Amino acid sequence: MNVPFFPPEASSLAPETDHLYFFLLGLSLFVMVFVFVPLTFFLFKYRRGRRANRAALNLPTNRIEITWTVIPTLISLGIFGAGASVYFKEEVPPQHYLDVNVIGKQWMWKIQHQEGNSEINELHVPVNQAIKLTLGSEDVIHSFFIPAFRLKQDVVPGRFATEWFQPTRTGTYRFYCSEYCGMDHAKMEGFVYVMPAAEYKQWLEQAPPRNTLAQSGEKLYRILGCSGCHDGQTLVHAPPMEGLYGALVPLGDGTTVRADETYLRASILQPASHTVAGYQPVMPAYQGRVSEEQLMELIAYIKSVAHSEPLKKP
Amino acid sequence: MSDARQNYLSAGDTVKSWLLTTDHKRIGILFLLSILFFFSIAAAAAALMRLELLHPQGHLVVPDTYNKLFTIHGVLMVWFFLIPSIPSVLGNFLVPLMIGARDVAFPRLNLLSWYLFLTGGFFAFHAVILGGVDTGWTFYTPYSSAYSNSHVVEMALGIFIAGFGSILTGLNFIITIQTMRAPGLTWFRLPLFVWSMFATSIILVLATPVLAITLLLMGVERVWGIGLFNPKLGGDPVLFQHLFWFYSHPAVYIMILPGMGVVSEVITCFARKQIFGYKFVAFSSVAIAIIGFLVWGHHMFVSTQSLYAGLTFSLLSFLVAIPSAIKVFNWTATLYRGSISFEAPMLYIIGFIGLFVVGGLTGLFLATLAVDVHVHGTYFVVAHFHYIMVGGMVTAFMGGLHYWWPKMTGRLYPRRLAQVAAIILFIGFNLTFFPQFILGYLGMPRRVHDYAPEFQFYNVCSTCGAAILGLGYLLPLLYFVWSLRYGQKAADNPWQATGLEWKTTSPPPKHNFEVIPVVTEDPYNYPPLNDYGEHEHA
Amino acid sequence: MPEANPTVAEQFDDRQQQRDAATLGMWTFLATEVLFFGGLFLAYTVYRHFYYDDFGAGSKRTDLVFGTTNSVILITSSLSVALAVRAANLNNLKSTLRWLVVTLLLAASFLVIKGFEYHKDIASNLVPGPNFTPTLPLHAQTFFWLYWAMTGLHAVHVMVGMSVLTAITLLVWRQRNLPAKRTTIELAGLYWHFVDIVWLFLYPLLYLVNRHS
Amino acid sequence: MKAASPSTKSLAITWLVLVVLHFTILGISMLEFGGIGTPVILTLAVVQMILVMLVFMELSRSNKLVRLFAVAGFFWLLIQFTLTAGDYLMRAFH
Repeated sequence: MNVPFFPPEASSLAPETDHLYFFLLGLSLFVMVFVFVPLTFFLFKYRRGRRANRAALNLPTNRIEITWTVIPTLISLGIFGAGASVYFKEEVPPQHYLDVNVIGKQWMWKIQHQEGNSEINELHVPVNQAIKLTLGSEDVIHSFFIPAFRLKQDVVPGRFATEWFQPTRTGTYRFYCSEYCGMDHAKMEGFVYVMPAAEYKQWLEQAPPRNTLAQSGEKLYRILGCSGCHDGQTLVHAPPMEGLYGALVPLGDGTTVRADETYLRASILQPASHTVAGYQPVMPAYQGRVSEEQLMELIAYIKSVAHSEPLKKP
Repeated sequence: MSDARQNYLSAGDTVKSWLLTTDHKRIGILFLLSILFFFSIAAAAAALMRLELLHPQGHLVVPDTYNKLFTIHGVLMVWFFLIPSIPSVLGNFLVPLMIGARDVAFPRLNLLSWYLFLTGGFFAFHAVILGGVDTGWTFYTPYSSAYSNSHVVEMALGIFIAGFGSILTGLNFIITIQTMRAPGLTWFRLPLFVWSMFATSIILVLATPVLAITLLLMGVERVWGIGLFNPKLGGDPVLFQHLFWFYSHPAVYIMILPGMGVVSEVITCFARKQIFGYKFVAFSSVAIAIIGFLVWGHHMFVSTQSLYAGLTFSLLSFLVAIPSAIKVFNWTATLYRGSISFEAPMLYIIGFIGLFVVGGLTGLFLATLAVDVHVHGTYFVVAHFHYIMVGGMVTAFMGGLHYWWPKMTGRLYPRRLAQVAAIILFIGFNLTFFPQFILGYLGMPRRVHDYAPEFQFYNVCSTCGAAILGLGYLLPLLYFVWSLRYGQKAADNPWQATGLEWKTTSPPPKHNFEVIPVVTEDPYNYPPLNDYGEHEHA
Repeated sequence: MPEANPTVAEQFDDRQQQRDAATLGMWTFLATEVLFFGGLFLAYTVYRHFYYDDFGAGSKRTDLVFGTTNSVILITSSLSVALAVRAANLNNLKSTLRWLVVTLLLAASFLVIKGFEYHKDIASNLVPGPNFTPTLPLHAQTFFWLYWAMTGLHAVHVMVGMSVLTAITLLVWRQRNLPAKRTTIELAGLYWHFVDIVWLFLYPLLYLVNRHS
Repeated sequence: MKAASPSTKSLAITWLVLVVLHFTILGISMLEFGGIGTPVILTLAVVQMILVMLVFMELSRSNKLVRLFAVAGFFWLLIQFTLTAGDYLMRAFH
């Protein structure tokens, strides 16, 4: 029976969190020594009935108090800084990364790769490659937690959450839902399979899906009727999707906003509150008519046409 | 017996005289009995949870039942045991005695607090009987307001009513301490227990209303489907978390501050010495009460709360740890050149200091952003707050009960047995909760009824510890009840402690003092000690 | 045992200490009420930030005439209760009773107008839910949830205030011992002024959200 | 405590000022003021509140302690608003 004492370090940032953890452990041991040693010594030395010099001393109370206020404050600021710097690294993904979508719904995780492969409660990723997860929830708050990567991110319904990691060791690691979400909250777990790049590619082709995420997004783009207005040839005056993702979009109320996932999501679900400058708010709201999965597929399609030219008007 | 000789217990023993009493001492006793009832249910729920977690697959109870068990354990422990325990039992009994008053400022309001607590308790207990609640004591939306099909509204109503009870208790204490101190009893001559009760009352009065409106909105959203916290109707679940934690973090200081007050009283008595740095200990209580309102965001570091809000709350959370550290250092320094005896209350207080230091330090881990991202929502958090709640608050409550039991009941409990019970509790506690730190960093999430097989060793240790802990709590219950009838009669001041409550008889008369005492000297002014730790009769 | 003065509860030393304690107690209770309503105002602020245009559209549907008259009524009732407290302090029984009755009448008329307003709102189906009027944007429902929650909670506080004031008026009228009731009247006055202050903020936030555009 | 209680005249004047402020608020909101209408309206509402507290609730006549208790509630409300608003406003930058 192997009794683990410490979780495996399998991501690029795991060692940094562990360094902080060990520093805090060391600090705690120091503080406990600083408190418990004199405590036990006094309890032993000044036991009632034991001979000891008990003459009252008027110690410089104020100076003592100031020292053991200032020193812990300074130490705390130091730890805060260290914790914050690692937290920043966890928030900002590196330049190029692999996009993977994760949808939490009551009591299972559905994972969609850009190449179209989708899996339930399993995540296959190549080693030494930064992966950025875009997380959505269909119902309640879940939380995607991979202990081996020291990473957790709540998945709040109604918005996208993102987290990134770069696995550094191949192997199988558990992931959990760590925010209570109902009856089978404990069942909502699975495994991350970190594989060498070649093996990962081979896994992708092993059961090739009919079409990639962007392609299924395009199919949806037609079925839901988006193409009816947003395609170049139609008469209805609607902003084209080509070249949209990542660009700066001027809005009707004079502000400009970058077209990232959050903007795309908001303008699909509630277009009235995000009309683009120079257009009429005629687009119907898709709130409640589009699931998180479909939303991610549409956004994958919009991303895929980010660099192509819009078709000219007839 | 003349009215003066008759103590508050023997002054009228009809049920009516107890149920309609406005005597703060009797209301304290009534609160003690009622929180015992809720403690036993919540403890039973905890026992079942620990049994379920003995085996990785956990087949003792169905998942749904387990979810209801940890919710019952959480709700009943937080709102029907921890929050009322020291303020409503020891606070009610002792604050008027300690400040030389005949009763609290609004005695009828004090009785109303107990009835509000009982009514709230009835609704909560009724919700439990009907089938319990499966949302956890945090009631996170949209699960609690749109997806759970358990008795959320009735439980929320119970907490809502009991919450008003604790608001009124807080209000009563603020006004009593503010306006009814005995002549000569200036703020800096007040016992530190009264300082900590004043700070706790500030939090009780200013935080609990926010809980009331949060539960009200959650209940209304559940019944009429308003969209305040449900994203499908344009609401924001994180707003519920802001409102909930704005109350719930100060609430954890409502739980620990009174415990710190008890520690200051007991440690000075059994070290026979003035406390070290009286003003700093007194002001650190108030500092905790105020800074405690600024830090709630550290519960939400991974909840899509903005990055900069996370930074602000992390910084402020470190600052709130400083006053607690000051208190611990001052208690340790108080023992220097004292004359220490290891009576049962002192054993509990030494246990408190040991466990509270560990609890406080692990709080620093959780305040560090990067570490919290890993350990949030795991057993590390469970271990942290149990070290503070059980290791700190409940141990201090037991210490306080043992310290003031002769004053409250006029009886002494068996000395040796009480010392043994304290040690058993300390061992059982550590065996239960220390393994959970390791489980937490390994990544075992909380609120799950089954877990990965490799975590079984730690869970089995934890369950064994829980068994010892359960035994540890039964022992005091037995010998306290035993002492009511067979205990040795207690003198007015069995521990030769300073403080106005020791100047009346044990148990005190109905109106506390024949003549309101005039206070002339500082608190804890024990006479100087000779080389053998006995008081020199200067 | 100091001789028990009838109007001083036995745990107080003298009248002044009892009066100070009562006033402080009421102000502490009002602080809890401030935080109790504060939660609602926080929710209002957050959702107004998110859905400003929908709030504007929703606010235009509220009835300005009812709202404005109700504000004037509440401000006047605040005046009349202040006059009642003043008369009580001057031990003038008749004018205390008169002003208390005026306050009650004003409070009653506030509730009556509120009733008509609610009836009109329900008639033009401004109640969020399935049959919410389609002419308003989606998030006007959040505005109207807040509208019903805030004005509803405020109306409950008005009713509580009215019942307390009615009880006091009857007690003073029957027992005619004004000095003993002075503190109670003062506390009821403080509570009533708080109810008026809440309305002073509710009015602009609910009725006047960008009315001009 | 200064005079026993406020004179009828000062109460009446305060009432008048409150009503005038009330209709000013109404007026501001009806006229086209662009974005700055709301903060002005809110400040006027705060002025109304302070007036009611000082005169009607006799805060101007009560001792420092009562004033402290009167203001304390708003201070804590301020804590709640600033830190929560801080979170919502900061969500745009990351």
